[in-house]
Order: sequence, then C-alpha cells, then structure tokens
Amino acid sequence: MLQIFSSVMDGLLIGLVYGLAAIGLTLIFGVMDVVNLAHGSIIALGMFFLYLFFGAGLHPYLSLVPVAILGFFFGVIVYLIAVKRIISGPPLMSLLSTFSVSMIIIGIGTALWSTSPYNINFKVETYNILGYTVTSARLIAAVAAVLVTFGLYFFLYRTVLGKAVRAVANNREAAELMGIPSQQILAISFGIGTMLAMLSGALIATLFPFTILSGGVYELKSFVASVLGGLGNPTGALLGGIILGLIEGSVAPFIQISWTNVIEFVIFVLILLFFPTGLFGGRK
Amino acid sequence: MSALLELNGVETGYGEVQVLWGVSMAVEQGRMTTLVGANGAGKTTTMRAIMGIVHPWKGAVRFQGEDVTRLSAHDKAQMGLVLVPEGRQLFSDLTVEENLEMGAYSPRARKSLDENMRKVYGFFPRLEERKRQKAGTLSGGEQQMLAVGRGLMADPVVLMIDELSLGLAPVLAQSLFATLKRLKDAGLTIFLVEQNVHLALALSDYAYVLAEGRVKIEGPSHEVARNEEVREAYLGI
Amino acid sequence: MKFLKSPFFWIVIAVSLLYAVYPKLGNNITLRETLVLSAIYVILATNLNLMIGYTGYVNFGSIVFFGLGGYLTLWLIGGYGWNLYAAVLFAGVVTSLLTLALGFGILRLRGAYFALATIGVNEAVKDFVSNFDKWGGSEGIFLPFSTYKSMGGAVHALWTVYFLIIGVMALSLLLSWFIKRSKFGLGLFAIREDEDAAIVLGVKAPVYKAIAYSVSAFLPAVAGGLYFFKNGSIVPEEAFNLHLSIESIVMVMLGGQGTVTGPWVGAFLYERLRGLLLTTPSLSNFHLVIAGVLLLLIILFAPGGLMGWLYKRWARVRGVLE
Amino acid sequence: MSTPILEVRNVTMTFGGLTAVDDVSFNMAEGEILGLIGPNGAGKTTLFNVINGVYKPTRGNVVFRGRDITGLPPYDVVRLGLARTHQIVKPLNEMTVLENVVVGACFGAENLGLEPAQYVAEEVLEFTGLLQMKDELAGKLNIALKKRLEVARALAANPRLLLLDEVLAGLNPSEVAKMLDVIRSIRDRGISILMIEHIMQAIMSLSDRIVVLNFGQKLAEGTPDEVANDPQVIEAYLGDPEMAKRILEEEEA
Amino acid sequence: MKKGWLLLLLVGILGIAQAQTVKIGLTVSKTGKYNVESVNQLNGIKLWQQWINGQGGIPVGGKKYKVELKYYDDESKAERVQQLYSRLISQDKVDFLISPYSSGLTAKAAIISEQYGKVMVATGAASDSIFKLGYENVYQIYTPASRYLTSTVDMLKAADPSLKKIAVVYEDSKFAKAVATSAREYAKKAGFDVVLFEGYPKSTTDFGPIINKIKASGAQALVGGGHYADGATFARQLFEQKVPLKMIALLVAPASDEFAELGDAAFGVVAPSQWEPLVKYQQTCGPSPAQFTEMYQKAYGKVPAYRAAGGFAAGLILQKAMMEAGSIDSAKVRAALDKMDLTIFFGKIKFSTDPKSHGLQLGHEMVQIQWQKKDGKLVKEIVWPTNAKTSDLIYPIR
Repeated sequence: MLQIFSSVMDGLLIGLVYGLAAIGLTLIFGVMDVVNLAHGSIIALGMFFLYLFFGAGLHPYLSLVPVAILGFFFGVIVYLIAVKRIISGPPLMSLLSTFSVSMIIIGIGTALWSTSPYNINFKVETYNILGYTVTSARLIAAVAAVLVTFGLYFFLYRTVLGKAVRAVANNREAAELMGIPSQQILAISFGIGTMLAMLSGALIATLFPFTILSGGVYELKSFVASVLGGLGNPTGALLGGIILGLIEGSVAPFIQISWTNVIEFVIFVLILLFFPTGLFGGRK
Repeated sequence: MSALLELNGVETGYGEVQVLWGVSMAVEQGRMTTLVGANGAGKTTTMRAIMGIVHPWKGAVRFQGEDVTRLSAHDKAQMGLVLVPEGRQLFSDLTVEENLEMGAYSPRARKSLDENMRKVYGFFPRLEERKRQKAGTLSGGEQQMLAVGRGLMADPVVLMIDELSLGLAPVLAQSLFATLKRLKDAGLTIFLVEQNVHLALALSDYAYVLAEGRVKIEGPSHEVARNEEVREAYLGI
Repeated sequence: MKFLKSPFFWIVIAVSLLYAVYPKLGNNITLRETLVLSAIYVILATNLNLMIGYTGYVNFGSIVFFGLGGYLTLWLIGGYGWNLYAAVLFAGVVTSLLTLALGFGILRLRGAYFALATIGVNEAVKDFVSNFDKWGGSEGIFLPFSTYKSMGGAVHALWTVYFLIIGVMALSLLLSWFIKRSKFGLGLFAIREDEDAAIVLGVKAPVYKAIAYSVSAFLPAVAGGLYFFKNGSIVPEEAFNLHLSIESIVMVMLGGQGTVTGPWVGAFLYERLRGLLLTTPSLSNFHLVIAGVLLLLIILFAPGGLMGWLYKRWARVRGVLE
Repeated sequence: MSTPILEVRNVTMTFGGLTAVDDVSFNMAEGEILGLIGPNGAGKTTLFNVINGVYKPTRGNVVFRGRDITGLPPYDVVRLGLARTHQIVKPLNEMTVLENVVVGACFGAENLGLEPAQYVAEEVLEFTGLLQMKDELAGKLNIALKKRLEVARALAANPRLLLLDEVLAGLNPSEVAKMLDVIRSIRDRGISILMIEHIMQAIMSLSDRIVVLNFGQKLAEGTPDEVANDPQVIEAYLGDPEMAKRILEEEEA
Repeated sequence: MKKGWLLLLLVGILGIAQAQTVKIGLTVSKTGKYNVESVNQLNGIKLWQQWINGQGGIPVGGKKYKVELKYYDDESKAERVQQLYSRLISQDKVDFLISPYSSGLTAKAAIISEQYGKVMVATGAASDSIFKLGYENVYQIYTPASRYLTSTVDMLKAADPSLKKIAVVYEDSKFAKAVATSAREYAKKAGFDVVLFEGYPKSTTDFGPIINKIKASGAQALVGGGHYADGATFARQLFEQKVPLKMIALLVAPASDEFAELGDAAFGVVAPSQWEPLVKYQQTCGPSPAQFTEMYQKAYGKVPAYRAAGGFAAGLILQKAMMEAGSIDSAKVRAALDKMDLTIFFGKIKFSTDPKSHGLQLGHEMVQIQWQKKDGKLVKEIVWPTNAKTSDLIYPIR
C-alpha cells in the first residue's frame, strides 16, 4: 500500500516537470504548427546552462532566472535563423530544420562537454511523510513547475502580449490586420517555448545526472504528454505530463520497470490514432 | 484636397497570376466609398493589396499623403488603416472581449481602449452580453458584429470592410448597414466591398466598379446605380 | 521490355556491377565494408523516398523495418536453423505485411501527426524487443560462428552477403524507378500533390498509401536481415536506431526527394561526407555540427535537393536521371 | 420517363451545430444541364461534396443512375461515372498538365492503364484546348487555364455526370466565352452537367433548369425564366432593392 | 660490379629484417559513449608497447620484435568496428589484434578476426556469450560477467550468515543482465532469498520506482547496477531516500575514482573490480602490480584504473604467447594461448579450451572494493578476498 502511495506521489511530482517540458513543445506547435525536434537538445542545453551558473557559484534555484532569460533569447535566435523562413512551408521542412538545429546543439555540446554525465551537487534535504520519503529537490522542482505554469497562464490570459500570442496562434493574418506584428509575436512565442523547455531541463538537472544526449528521453516524453493532452493545448500538456508521471508511477509496482516505456509508446500511438486531438482537445 | 487613401496604378496577383491591372482609386475623408464588381473581379485582392498582405508589384498606395506601399499590414493598421477582412477572421479561441482588446493592439488605439469599448458595446449590445463567450461560438450575425466592432476598436482613420453582408440573413444585414450609416454620419471614413449592389450603392457616396482587375466605371453612387451598363455587367439580367 | 532501352536502367546495372566487382577484384575488404555501408544507406534512403518523395508522407521511423528484418532473420537462422535466403525473404514478407496492417491505421494521420506516430511506433517496437526474451531482450541475438561455416566459411559467406546487399540496392533503385513510371506511382504522386484532389479523381488513397508504406518496408527489411547477419549479432539500439532513420531523411533531402537518382546520390554523398568529417581530426569533433548546418542550408535555400537544383539548371538531365 | 441520372433525396448535412444543407431534394434527367445558384454560404459546395462522397450526409440519400451511392467514398463514385471540379482549383502542382489529366483518365470510370490513359488525356486536352501546354507544370498555369485543367481532368474520367463548381468565376469575358463553348460541347457528347455558377448571364443561357439554394434550403426550382422572376430569389440572391430605402427611412424616423 | 651492388642490397635488406616488428591492430573509441574507458585502455596498451620496446622488443625465437601499434577511432559504433578491423587485417596487415572496448563492439570485431583466423585478445569485454559462439581465435582477459558478483555473494555470506533477503537490480543491458542472472543463481544456491530481481532501462536517471520496489520487497542487501552513470545515480538516490540496506554492491561505478564525488552517498558502497593498484598478486612474469602502477603514474600522471591495467595485460599476454610459441605465426601463438596458465600483475590467466566456450577466461578473479572513510576522506579499500584485503569490510552500512 505504502509502495503504491509512494509510486503515485513520485509519479505526480515528476509528472509536473514532464508537463512543463511538454508545455514548451505544445506552445510552439499551437502557435505556429511547428513540431520542434530541437526540443530535446534544448532541454539538455537547459541542464548545462544551469550547470554553468551553478559552477560559477550561483545557487541552483537562483540560477533558474538567468537560465530562463538565456533560454528566451536562444529561442528567439533559433526562430529567426531556422524557423522563420520555412514557417509556412510543408511540415517536413520545419521538422527537418528544427532537427538540424538539434544536430548543431548536440554537436557543439558534445565538443564542449563530451557525452559523459554531469551532476548538480548541492545539499538536498530528505523528508519523511507518513513513511513516504521525498527529497526537497523533487518537491521544489514540482512546485517550480507549477509556478512557471501559472506564470505562463497569467501571461497568456492576463497580459496584452500574451493575448496577442493567442491571437496570432488563432489567426495570423487577422492579427496582422489588427496591427499585431505577427513575426515578432512568433519569435517571442518560440522564445517562450524554448525558455520553458530549458527551465524544465534545469529542474531535471537538479534531480538527476545528465549528459548532452539526455534531452532525447524527455523530448519523447514531451511528445507523449502533449499528444495525450492534445497538441497545441498547454493545459492539456500539463495534465498529459501528470498522467504520464502517474502511469509511470502506478504501473511500476505491478510490472517490470523496463516495460513502462513500451506501455507509454503504445498509449502514444493509440491516442494519436483514436484521439488525434488528445484527451483534452487540441488543435485539429 | 488630396484623398485620405489613394491607389495609383496598382498591379498585383498571386504567384504568376496577375489579378489587378493598374487599379487607381481615391477614398475621400468622411465619405463612404464602395467597391463593387463580380466574383473574381479582384475586389478582395484590392483590399489585400492596400493592406500589404499581397504585395503590389507595381503602383503605389498612399495613406494620409504618405507612401505606405512597402509597409507591412500591422504597420498600416497601427497608422489607422484598418481592414475588416472577408470571412470575418475572428480569433475564435479568444473571448469576445479579448477579440475587441486585440483590435486595440496598436499603441495609438490602446490609449482610448475603454472609451472605444463602450462605444462598440453601444453599437452592438449583443456583444456586451456575450463578452465572456468564445468568438467561435457566436452566431453568424454576432460574428460579423464582432468583426466590425474589432475593426472599430483600432480607432480607424479609414475603415475598410470586405463583404459586410456575406452569408447574413437580410434582417441582420440591414441592421449592420444601419450601424455603418451611423458611423459614417459620425464622420468615419469607410471603404466598403459589398456584393449587395443595391444597398452598397444606395448608402455610399462614391462607387468604383471593378471588372477583370480594372476599374471600369466610377462616379457618385447614385449615378453609378442608374447606369444600365453596370446593371448588365454585374447583375446579368 | 521497353525498360531495356532506357539509359537509366543501364546506369543502375553498371553501377551495381561496379560496386560488386571492384572490391572483389582487388580483394579489398576495407573498400567492401565501406561500400556495404554506402549500399545500406542507398537502400534505406531509396525506399524511404517512396513515402516521403512519392507519397508525401514523412516517415520518421523508417528504421523499424530494417531492425525488424534483422531480428526476424537472425531469430530464424539462430533459433531454427533456416538458411539465409529463406530467412531474409521471410523477414521481408512478414515485415511488409505487418507494415501494411499498421499502414491502414496510422496513415489516416497526416503531416506532423503521422511523423510523430512513426517515431512512436519505432520506439515502442524498440522497447518491446528490449523486453522480449524470445529475441534475447536487451542482450539481443548472437549468431554462432558455425552459421557462417555452413555457407562455405566466413570469408565466403561475407562476400555472398555483400553481393546480396548490392543486389538489394540495385533492386531498390529499379523498384523505385518502376514505381515512378507506373500507374501506381502516378496515383502516389497525385496523393503527394493533393490527397483530397487525388481521392476525388478516383485514386484509392487509403489503399495506395498503405501499399506504398508496405512496399517501402520490404527491401529495407531484407537489407536489415543481411546486414545483421553480416554483423553476426543484433541488439535493440542498433536495430532501431532512430538517428539512422533521420539520417536517411537527410540523405533523401540532400539528393532531392521524389526523384530516383536523388536519394541514391544523397546517400552516397552523405556517407562520403560523414566519412570525411569523421576521419579528419580537426573536423571529427564537429561532424554533427557540420552535418546539421548543411542540412539547415539545404532546407532553407535548396529544398529541392541536388536533383532539384540540377533540374532547374539543366532540364535535360531529367531525361537521363529519373 | 427514364430513370433520372441523379436523385438528391432529402439531403441534410450538419457540422457541429451548423446546418449547411437542410433537407434538399431534386432530380436531374439524363442529358440535362442543371444550374445550382444561391448566395455565398448557401451550401452549394457542401451539397456537391455530399453528392460525390466527400461528406456522408447526416440524413437523406444520393442516387446515381438508380444506384444508392450515399456514403460511397469519392474514388468509388468516380468509378461509377460521376466526376467533379473544385471551386478552389486543386491542380497537382508539381506534375505536368498532361500528367494531371492522365491521373483523371487512369482512375476514372474506365480504370485505364497508363498507355491508353495517355491517348485519352491527349484527346481531352485537345478538346479543352490545353494540348499545346501539356508539358507545363500545372502549378504554373494561370487561373483560367487551371480552371480548364480542372474540367479536363474530370472529363478524362469519362463521366456520365459532371459536377462543375464555379468554373467561370475569375475568368475574363473572352475566357468565359471559351469555357462556355467547352461546356456546351461536353453536353453535346451526352454528358449531364450539374453546375454551380455566379455569372447569371452564363447560367441563365446554359441551364435547362435551375435550383436555388439559400441558407441550406431549396428556395426555388424551375426554368431560368421562372427563377429569374421569382421575387424570393431576387431578394435572397440579388439583394433587396427596398432594403436600402428601409435603412434610410429608419434613420430618419 | 653489378653483382656486388645486389649483394650489398641483399645484406642491407637482411640487416633491416634483423630488427623486426610485430604489428598489433585495434580500434579505440576516441569519440562516442565509450570514449573515457576506451582511451584508458589504450593508455595501458601504449604503456606496454613503450615498456617492451624499451627492452629492445619481444624476444621470439632468437629475434627481437619491436611492437608497432595500429589503431583507428571506431566512434563507439558497431558498423565502424567491422570496417576498421577488416582494414587492419587486409590493408595494414597486422599480425595480431586487440579487441575494442566493450563486449558489444568486441563481438562485432570477433566475426572479422575469426574469418581471417587472426588471434584477438579481448580486453574490456566481460561477456560470456561471445565465447559461446564457437570462435577459435578470441581470448578473454577479464573475469567474465557470470563470475562478477559471485564473490560479492560469498563475502556477504561470510559477513552476515543470518541475512536472508537480497535484491538483485540491474541495468537492462547485455553485460549487467548476464551478471545479474548468474548472481541470482549463485545467491539462491548459497541459501539467499532473492526477493526482487528487476532490470531498469539503460537511460534511467529516475530510480524512484525501483527504490519503491526495493523498499516494498523488504530486501536487506542489494547487488546489481550496470555502468557508471546509472550506478552513481542509483547510489545517490538510495542514499537520499534512506533505503535501509545493510550492504550495497554495484557494478562498475564505485570502482571508478570519480565515485567519491557522491560524497556521503558513496560511503560503504561495494563494487567488484577486475583489478586495483593495491592488489598483491605474485606475478610469474612482467612487472609487479606496484611496478606497473608506478610506471603508469610516471607516464600519465595518475593512478591506473583497471581498464588501463587490462590494456597492459592484453599486450603482456600476447607477448608471452609469442615468446612461448617461439614464432609470430597465428596458429602457433593460438596453441600457446590455449596452454597458457600463469599469474601476472593483473592476476591469474587461463583460457577455456572447451570448444563450447573456447577462449573464456577461467583463471582471473574479481576483487571487492569498498568506499570507506580515512581521516574524513573517502578512500577505496580492498575488502575481499581476505588474502588481498587492505581493510575490513564495514558492515552493516546503515
């Protein structure tokens, strides 16, 4: 019983972080119909940016701030170089151009940091709640994920710029006609999506060791989470992440752990086939 | 007096297909100008060329005496050249109020956001009733009201409307036109594309008849309305 | 026998013969191993092109065919003592049939959704095989050395496998060429250009797509069987390496999608380029970066690939190189 | 009387809450040209999509030459001899004009092989006056030629009934005249035609009968003369001459 | 006159032939996932080359053969391995081969070496299964996977005869699974109750679900692990989650010096190791463990890890076989390897000659290390076998 409780709690906490990563992916898709295949490597980059600031003596949680700022500008640059030109082209083009960005990031990352694992070594408290053991890092990561998500919601629904992002996502031409500079908004959206991916990467780095290749796993998880929640739907992505975490947690006690991935991907394909707009409704 | 909005020999099209062949027009301050013509004559393309969604290949667009041919659509919108596009093009996932707010995106319009919002709600009380509703869930008539309202929120110097009554029941069309007339009477410059020729010609001050991408006839609306040639070319009976 | 008159047919035959004979004459094993890799790339890219270039569906997980073919082959040879020829044919047919069934499902998805689903399928299969004890789970399948002895010794067996792979390469190119000139191919191109229009014109798109998907699985599966037989072992990460899938797309794009020659040239050039980058010490650390920049440049500035560029310059090339 | 070539029986098509076509019925006789008119958004194209199987109607049936084809996918409908064109042209851009038409011939009613399809295609191209540009890429044609290509492709399928969706829209008068000639000669080949059109002059002179749709419902049906003089039609479609007056009056009141 | 020139030329050639060379080929993973381990291994091999060439070469049949190494980067990739080993044999005409790092790559190389009948000494490859495929030319230096954790089980039994419940948790990879499977069998035979036997996927970084299972199983000791990254993470999370285990033995990771970076989480963790600088084997030939360590430190400025030792040992064994055979002929060297039974600084070396497992290492044994604290600093101590130990096992650790 305790095991199941622990598993579910673990799943929930990590699921929030998956959800944050997925929001980054789904936001970009929702606004500009681009499936960002550089998502994974950007997550990994977030891990290493955190590592750099941490190495420079900043506390890991304080480092989240510069990581976020860096992530935003990095995203804007990626948009301007690799996405802007092909944004209205067929889906293959944006898939491949973001993939090539991924190759470049991983290539440079490998040259800089090799492919060996890195760690953020800082003091972590352990709490025991009714026999369930949880570390402060996990709690903080989950809380941070929730806070960032709330922040994003505040931005999207309460600020003019955020509403403009939604307007551009909804109808780029009409937005342009209303005086909204759509290219700027797209660049900003890509920046925000990238920022979220990097933040989730940074939070993951406070929990687990990472390499420049680590992003791949979380990219796939982001796909699963955002498809579960309906591609293009940020709330859905967060819920998708939580569901994913809960699936991981709740099946673990009953099967060999290594089957978890099989279950995840089978669910992924089935959802795509039978609920292409996800469980919570996404863009068609 | 030079016109508020002027087109000089505008040529444009899509890909290699030319649609407009040297279109020249002028929209005078305070007037309602209308553009009529058959389907495919190039009315919508004219509107899109003015806004810069389709780039003019040749010719110039002047707004308030300034050459704006090369400016992007959002720049022109911020200057007060506002188009209510064909097919409404609402932000269907945003609420009614958010749609209106987006209409006032430009810094110029944002200053008088509250005031304009009150005005729009005054014109279209239905919109206020539904301000929390998503635009996509509105009925056709309400959507057209919102489209016009959103255009008004931009505090337009010239309001261009592409197909106001398209797909609307006559009663609704009538009330929209009544609103338009009131706006005109209040001094707004309006440039209208309309398939309902009778209405368009009856309400407007000046008219252009477009065919095959060229201006065939122009003149004060009541004169154009009496022109048999127009009836023949457009109505076909 | 109209095809006998086509220069393209003879170009394929000549190049394949050159591939086959040249290393054998000099008994140059290094060259042979290099050419095997190049031939495998050509096979993967050419068959992938049937989906991307002909049908307009971006298959990101095409490597699953290669891996399944490899697994089925090694399982039949290692576990049941089948001979190589029977095993690879069987592997090809089974993979094709599975793909056909899968195709009726996931080809309902379009654009990015289809691409994501193919990634999902590949990863699901990989993780499944990693857990599937009959196929050795994560340990994979290792062939006993005696397998090669029964084929006249390892040296002889590996040459045989090499010739077979070259044969599959030639078949892939010819298949791609025949499809392009067939009514079936015409239907596929119509789907690529505008699926809804094609359906209205009478193209049975769901069936055509599924068949194209299934056909594009056959030869890669056979090649997978041969390749992993040559390696003597197979493990999930090597069999279902998503990266190779995506590299195949790069090859197709590099050469020019929708043409027969494009993926061929693209695969060849990509292999050369990779080799060059990896063996040049100053570049080897950056081979991924250079490949990425190259891909980005192609997408941004030459989306038609090499062939698209050639066709634009010299329209007559079209007559000789399909 | 022989069986009608097409019977539309009580067809209703709804999308979500929106009813695009509302209980529409009419028949078409063999060899007839039937015009389908109505304001934009009246449901004409939706009705076409229901007839050729792009949509399965929410209610009602479509019967073609005595056979119920409701819900049959478009590729099977073509096989039976019912071809169509699109209002927004859908050329296969990266294929040549000839290839476009060969697709039509290959997958049409005759299910031809590539070579015979080639002959049919050339013949159709000659007939539609596109032969000299058969090797152009379809995407490079201008709008008039693209429209003609739509017709040629549909014709290559060797249909008994042809649905033409605004093939005249966007053409200049001389192009319209050419297209009208093409349509007449199609009729002379014994092919029945159901056409959506906005250019009144054209549709009035071509059609044997006309069906008028408004807000998804059938508003009127009859000969061109009957329809043109129907006040309901005039109001719905041509605009109510009195409306302007009413607005002006209201303003003054 | 002409004849005189020819004669001179002939003498010249013979003179050169006097200072003969023997070419040894291999691939190194200079890039890719095996980069660190593989380069370590290469360092050992190069050290051996310097050492033997410094003595004038390998004395074989009255002549001295200088060692020439020929190696390429295999990028840790299977397809490169086959290509490059073919090249080594057919183009570079090497006389003998040393394996690449890792069992996976070695298996690929073995097929090539086997088809050309070239002897290949396999180091950095602990798999059993490669040697059960009927190869005749491949010889293993490492203790095979099946015996990796068996002595750990022995040690645990000696330390706490009352302990019953153990968990075997392994990385789902070829190597770790093989180790874990035989450890489970061995533990069962030794009377333990294996309450959990579970693999985790290779890329695992979140051990939460596994740890929950360990807790639920009531296990008192844990053996398992996989490679470095997962092992280090596993150890850290076991510590953070305060899992009440009396002994934790993990493969590979704790044997590395970097493991100390884990701090308190490293304390008490046990690992089997192929070799440690402090071992006290009585070698019958070659340098002693201490001499080797000193040489290595001089050359590379750091203490050798077992992979470097394995590299050196691979060279040394080839050298020994050539000397015994009195020839560099492959068949004769193969016969000498088959007969070989000796102890070097690396430990005992003896190969299986059973056709079903030809080349499998039978002689070499693992040592057990444990991370302990000396003056507040974490240090690696050898705790098993008892005759080689530098410190007593700390038990229980929690």
